[in-house]
Amino acid sequence: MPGYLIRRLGQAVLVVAGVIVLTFAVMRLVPGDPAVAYAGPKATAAELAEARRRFGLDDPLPVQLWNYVRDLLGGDWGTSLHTRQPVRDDLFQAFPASLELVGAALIIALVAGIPLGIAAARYKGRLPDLSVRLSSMLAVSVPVFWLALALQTVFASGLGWFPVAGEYDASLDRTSPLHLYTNITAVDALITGNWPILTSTLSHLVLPALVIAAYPAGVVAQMTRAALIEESSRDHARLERALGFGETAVLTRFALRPALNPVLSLIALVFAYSIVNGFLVEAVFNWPGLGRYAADSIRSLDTPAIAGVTLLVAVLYVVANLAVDLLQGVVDPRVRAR
Amino acid sequence: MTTPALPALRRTPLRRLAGVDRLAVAGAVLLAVVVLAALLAPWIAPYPEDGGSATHPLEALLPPSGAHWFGTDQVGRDVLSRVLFGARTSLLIAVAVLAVSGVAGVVLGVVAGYAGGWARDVIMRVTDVFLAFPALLLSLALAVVLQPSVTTVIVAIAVTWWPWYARLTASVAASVATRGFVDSARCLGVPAPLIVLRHVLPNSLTPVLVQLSLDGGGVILTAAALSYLGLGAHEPTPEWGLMVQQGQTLFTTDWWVVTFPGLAILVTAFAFNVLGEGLRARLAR
Amino acid sequence: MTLLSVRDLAVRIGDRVIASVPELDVCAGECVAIVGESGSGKTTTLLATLGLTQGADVSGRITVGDVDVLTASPARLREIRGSRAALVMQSPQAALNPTMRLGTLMRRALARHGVKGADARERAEEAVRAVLLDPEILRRHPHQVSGGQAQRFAIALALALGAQVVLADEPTSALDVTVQAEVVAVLRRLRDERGLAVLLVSHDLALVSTIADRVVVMRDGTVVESGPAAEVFARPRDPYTRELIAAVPELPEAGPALPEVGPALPEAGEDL
Amino acid sequence: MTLLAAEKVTLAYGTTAVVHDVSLTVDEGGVGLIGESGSGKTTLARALLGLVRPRSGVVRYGSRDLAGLGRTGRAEFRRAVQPVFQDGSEALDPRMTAGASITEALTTHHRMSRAERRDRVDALLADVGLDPALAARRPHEMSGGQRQRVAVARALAVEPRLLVLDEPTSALDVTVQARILDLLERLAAEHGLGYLLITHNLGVVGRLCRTSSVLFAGRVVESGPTRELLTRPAHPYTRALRDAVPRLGGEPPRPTGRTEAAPATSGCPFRVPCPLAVDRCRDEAPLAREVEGRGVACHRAEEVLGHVSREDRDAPRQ
Repeated sequence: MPGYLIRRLGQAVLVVAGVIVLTFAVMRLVPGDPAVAYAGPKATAAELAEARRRFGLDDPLPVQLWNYVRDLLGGDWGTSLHTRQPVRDDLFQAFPASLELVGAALIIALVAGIPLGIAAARYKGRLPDLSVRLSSMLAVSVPVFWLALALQTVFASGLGWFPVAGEYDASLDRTSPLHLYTNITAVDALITGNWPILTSTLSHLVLPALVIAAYPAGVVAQMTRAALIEESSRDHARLERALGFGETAVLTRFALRPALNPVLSLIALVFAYSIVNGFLVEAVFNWPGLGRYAADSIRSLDTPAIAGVTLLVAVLYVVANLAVDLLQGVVDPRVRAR
Repeated sequence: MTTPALPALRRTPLRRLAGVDRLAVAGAVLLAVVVLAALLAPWIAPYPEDGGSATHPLEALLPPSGAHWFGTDQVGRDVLSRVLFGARTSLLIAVAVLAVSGVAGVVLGVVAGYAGGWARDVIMRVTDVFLAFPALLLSLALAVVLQPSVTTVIVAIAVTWWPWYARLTASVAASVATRGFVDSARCLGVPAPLIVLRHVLPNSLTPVLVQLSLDGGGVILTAAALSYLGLGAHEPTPEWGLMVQQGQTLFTTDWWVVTFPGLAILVTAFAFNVLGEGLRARLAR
Repeated sequence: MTLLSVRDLAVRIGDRVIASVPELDVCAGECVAIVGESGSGKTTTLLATLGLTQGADVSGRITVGDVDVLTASPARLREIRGSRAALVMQSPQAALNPTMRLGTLMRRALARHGVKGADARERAEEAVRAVLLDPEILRRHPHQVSGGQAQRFAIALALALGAQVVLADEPTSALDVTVQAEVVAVLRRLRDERGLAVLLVSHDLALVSTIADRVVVMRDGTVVESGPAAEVFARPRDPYTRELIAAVPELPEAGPALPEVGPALPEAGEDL
Repeated sequence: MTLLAAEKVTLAYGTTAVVHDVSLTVDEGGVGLIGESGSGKTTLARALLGLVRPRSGVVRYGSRDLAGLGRTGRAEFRRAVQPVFQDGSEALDPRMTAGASITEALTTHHRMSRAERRDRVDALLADVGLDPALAARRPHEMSGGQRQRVAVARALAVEPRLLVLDEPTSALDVTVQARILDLLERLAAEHGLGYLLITHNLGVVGRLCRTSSVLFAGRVVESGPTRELLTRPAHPYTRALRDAVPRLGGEPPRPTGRTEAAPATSGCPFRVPCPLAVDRCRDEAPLAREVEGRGVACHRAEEVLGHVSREDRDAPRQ
């Protein structure tokens, strides 16, 4: 396993380096003179020249790239134009909220998707199978932003079952302030036993998380069903039936574990897709995550911020891929042996 | 007297084998309806001019009625007509993106899969970089650079989708390259490019075609999302994502302005998915 | 004492009969072999005895011990699978769950039939030793054992569960010939010493002739000839049987017996 | 005249060597290469076919090093040496009809008119005992035997001088196997073809090959006239291989208890399961040497040839 792991780490570093270069290139494509962005629209020629010198905008591109990388590694991700804060701090503030939202959505997707996939495989060709397949196809077809609006209108502003927007009831900041550890509200509330904020956050989470969970839940259900059907047609399933195990036991206690392999490899892909969906949902539910921060940065052409968000999401994807690889090794010894 | 396993088969409302074909057929029919609607839009749309830039302020926000089955939008345009014309945009984007990213992905994937060695590593790492790069953000950046428009959406999505097909094709081509008939061709002295074209490519296409039909829905959703964020089509082009974005504040008061374009996206994406599922099950057998 | 009996078995898929066996009995301590080429229905017949022909229309009467397989309830059927009659399959590694240690599989199978804790551990080790395997193998995964070891483990599974009938579907055709002898020897010894009934399906007539007491020859789903092995191989009545026998590649006879050789040879090299 | 030869060839996948220092010559007659799974016989075959480059040692076509052949030399080699793989469905492109597969072979080296092509395809199909109407069928629409015959016809299309047959019949039923062996024997005679027959089946080699080599763990442990090899084996592995094959109505083969040990890395690779192993076998890897007209890599070959009988060999075991 270590040899394989080192190679995978090497590849991951290469990919992140590639993303950094690509981000740098794309940011340079954005129209408008960066100097103007730093020195302000009314700056004089002298101030522009000064800004250009200070930010090294006259250096040859490779040098600028190297400076950019050096700053990145040093933790200096540049200053956001529209918040005037260091991008790193903005990200540190916004990212946990997105992680909380997407994380909750993925948990819902797994908790719902896998059992549905098992049920569909168990009753293959019969009603449960058909209904799970159709509903999961619907789930992956629904436009996220439209679903968000629909749920918000019906269950929040309409029936009032859930709060319309925001991460938790702001008034609670006074009555039972939250002590921050991980900067993820729900987790910190849980750790510090701050029940009011916890319940408020959870009720705020329901609608947006359900919207984001639709796509991954559909994909996980489809993939679990397909992998289980394929695995339970293999020789070892026949032997397990011949040992006296019923179909349900063969599916859940024998076929599920090897079948998880393809499902896991899908999760990294779905994770990336969900972060992007998260941006849309955050806009509708005014969730203080990366999405909102990215949307504001785009409207104001805030290149450092856009670059920051891009790099963070890319690194997240690479990390998710590595985590999935490790998890697959745990689930399937054959992978460990590779 | 039959074994317990058999009765279950007879009770199935949907015979397992036929079910699979019925799914592919249903998907194809649904998709055909959407395509027809798009092609015939100018003739079947009740108010063809509303598909363009015409506005009727006096008839703004009328609820669904005999005259306007889907009601009218903020500037009085018939929502049904715009949904029909919107189908053209969405299908154009879907087909264009799938064609461009599909071809690019398959070509790079086959080369990587068959060549192996450093060629495969280089291609695969480049693919990984584009895979890691968040599709939406690359699209945003491109949209900003190229000014929002339908072509921007096509380029932006194609640039971020080809890696999926490159990776899928590479893995399939790599396994095909180990098959006996490829060795036989090499032993015959058939030149490598010919082996790739004649043997490796045809045997690697099936899984990619299935994935392409499955992804049709995904492309439409992403395109709609881009328009929703104001980076895709812009006024007065009829595009479903844009229509939902413009009508989002009216969800509670004039629900039809938002709901019908949303449903149009759902139905089309669903049609692609059903067709893809049907093809996957039939070809996997 | 007949442990497995088949009467007027007919297995249909749609309207095609893929296997029909008028009469077949396997007694304790006896090996009955079904020989034939691919598509002869020999494997279908074997699987039908455990009700494992999913989706096929099976008629006739099959009794394992005192249980009529075709009329037994699914629950009753599951009870006798493994504990009365056990399956040994063609490709050893593929027949074992890839993510599970061999010991875990055996423990779960034993628990399924009500044997737990110390009793289960004891039966597992005893069964594994009975097939000449080191109990340490129970800690390994299927991809960490060889084909011959995996096949002998499958036989050990049957022993641990107390099966009186072993249904062996081409148990050695995926193994090298030098390893085949090991697996066949284990089956032969268990038949002789423990009175195991073995229903062996194979296309290898030479192999069958070295272990089978009775032989059933099948072709395109029907039985063309059956009888005591020695008789069928010496005086085959059916032309197809004759063709099968003629097709076995001739092998030059072993060399003449040679005189005594020097002292007993020291054990060299490390063991398994 | 030697058509194809391996000279001290070593082959490896990544760092693990699969074939070690193997020398083998294939001339007009039928040459056998006997080996079980994992012996490296298929990898060696791929090296002889020029599909795999040896890590060390040389594969010679005629007298020329295969790796050094120019364009014309390589084209000539590609026409002269053709493979027939184990499973017809593996050797034929599933999407191409039998006629198309054969036509590809015909047209790779020289242009032909459509009519000429059709005649040649029909002739080739007839030559391998198939009805020309089969040309329109795809591999999955044919039986195993038919697919294998199409694969042979495809190999014959370039009028080769040598066939490399990798387990040509082991995926087939016994009766079909017999008929394919008859076909190969007839074609070899009629077309003056040499062939290298690679298999684990001693019966098949006994019938079709004048001389044979036995491969164990990537090394040639014994080589010589096939009949001699099988009746009076000089290497303990050859003997174990021969004794393990059940004979119709014969004595059940005796298990040797340790046949599945991994090949030893030091000294003789067969020493762990070898009934004759002594300390020398552990300390010194036996080199191939001449013993009674046989090349054999065993320190005690003479004893295997002369003095070891079946009963005695197992005496120390009990």
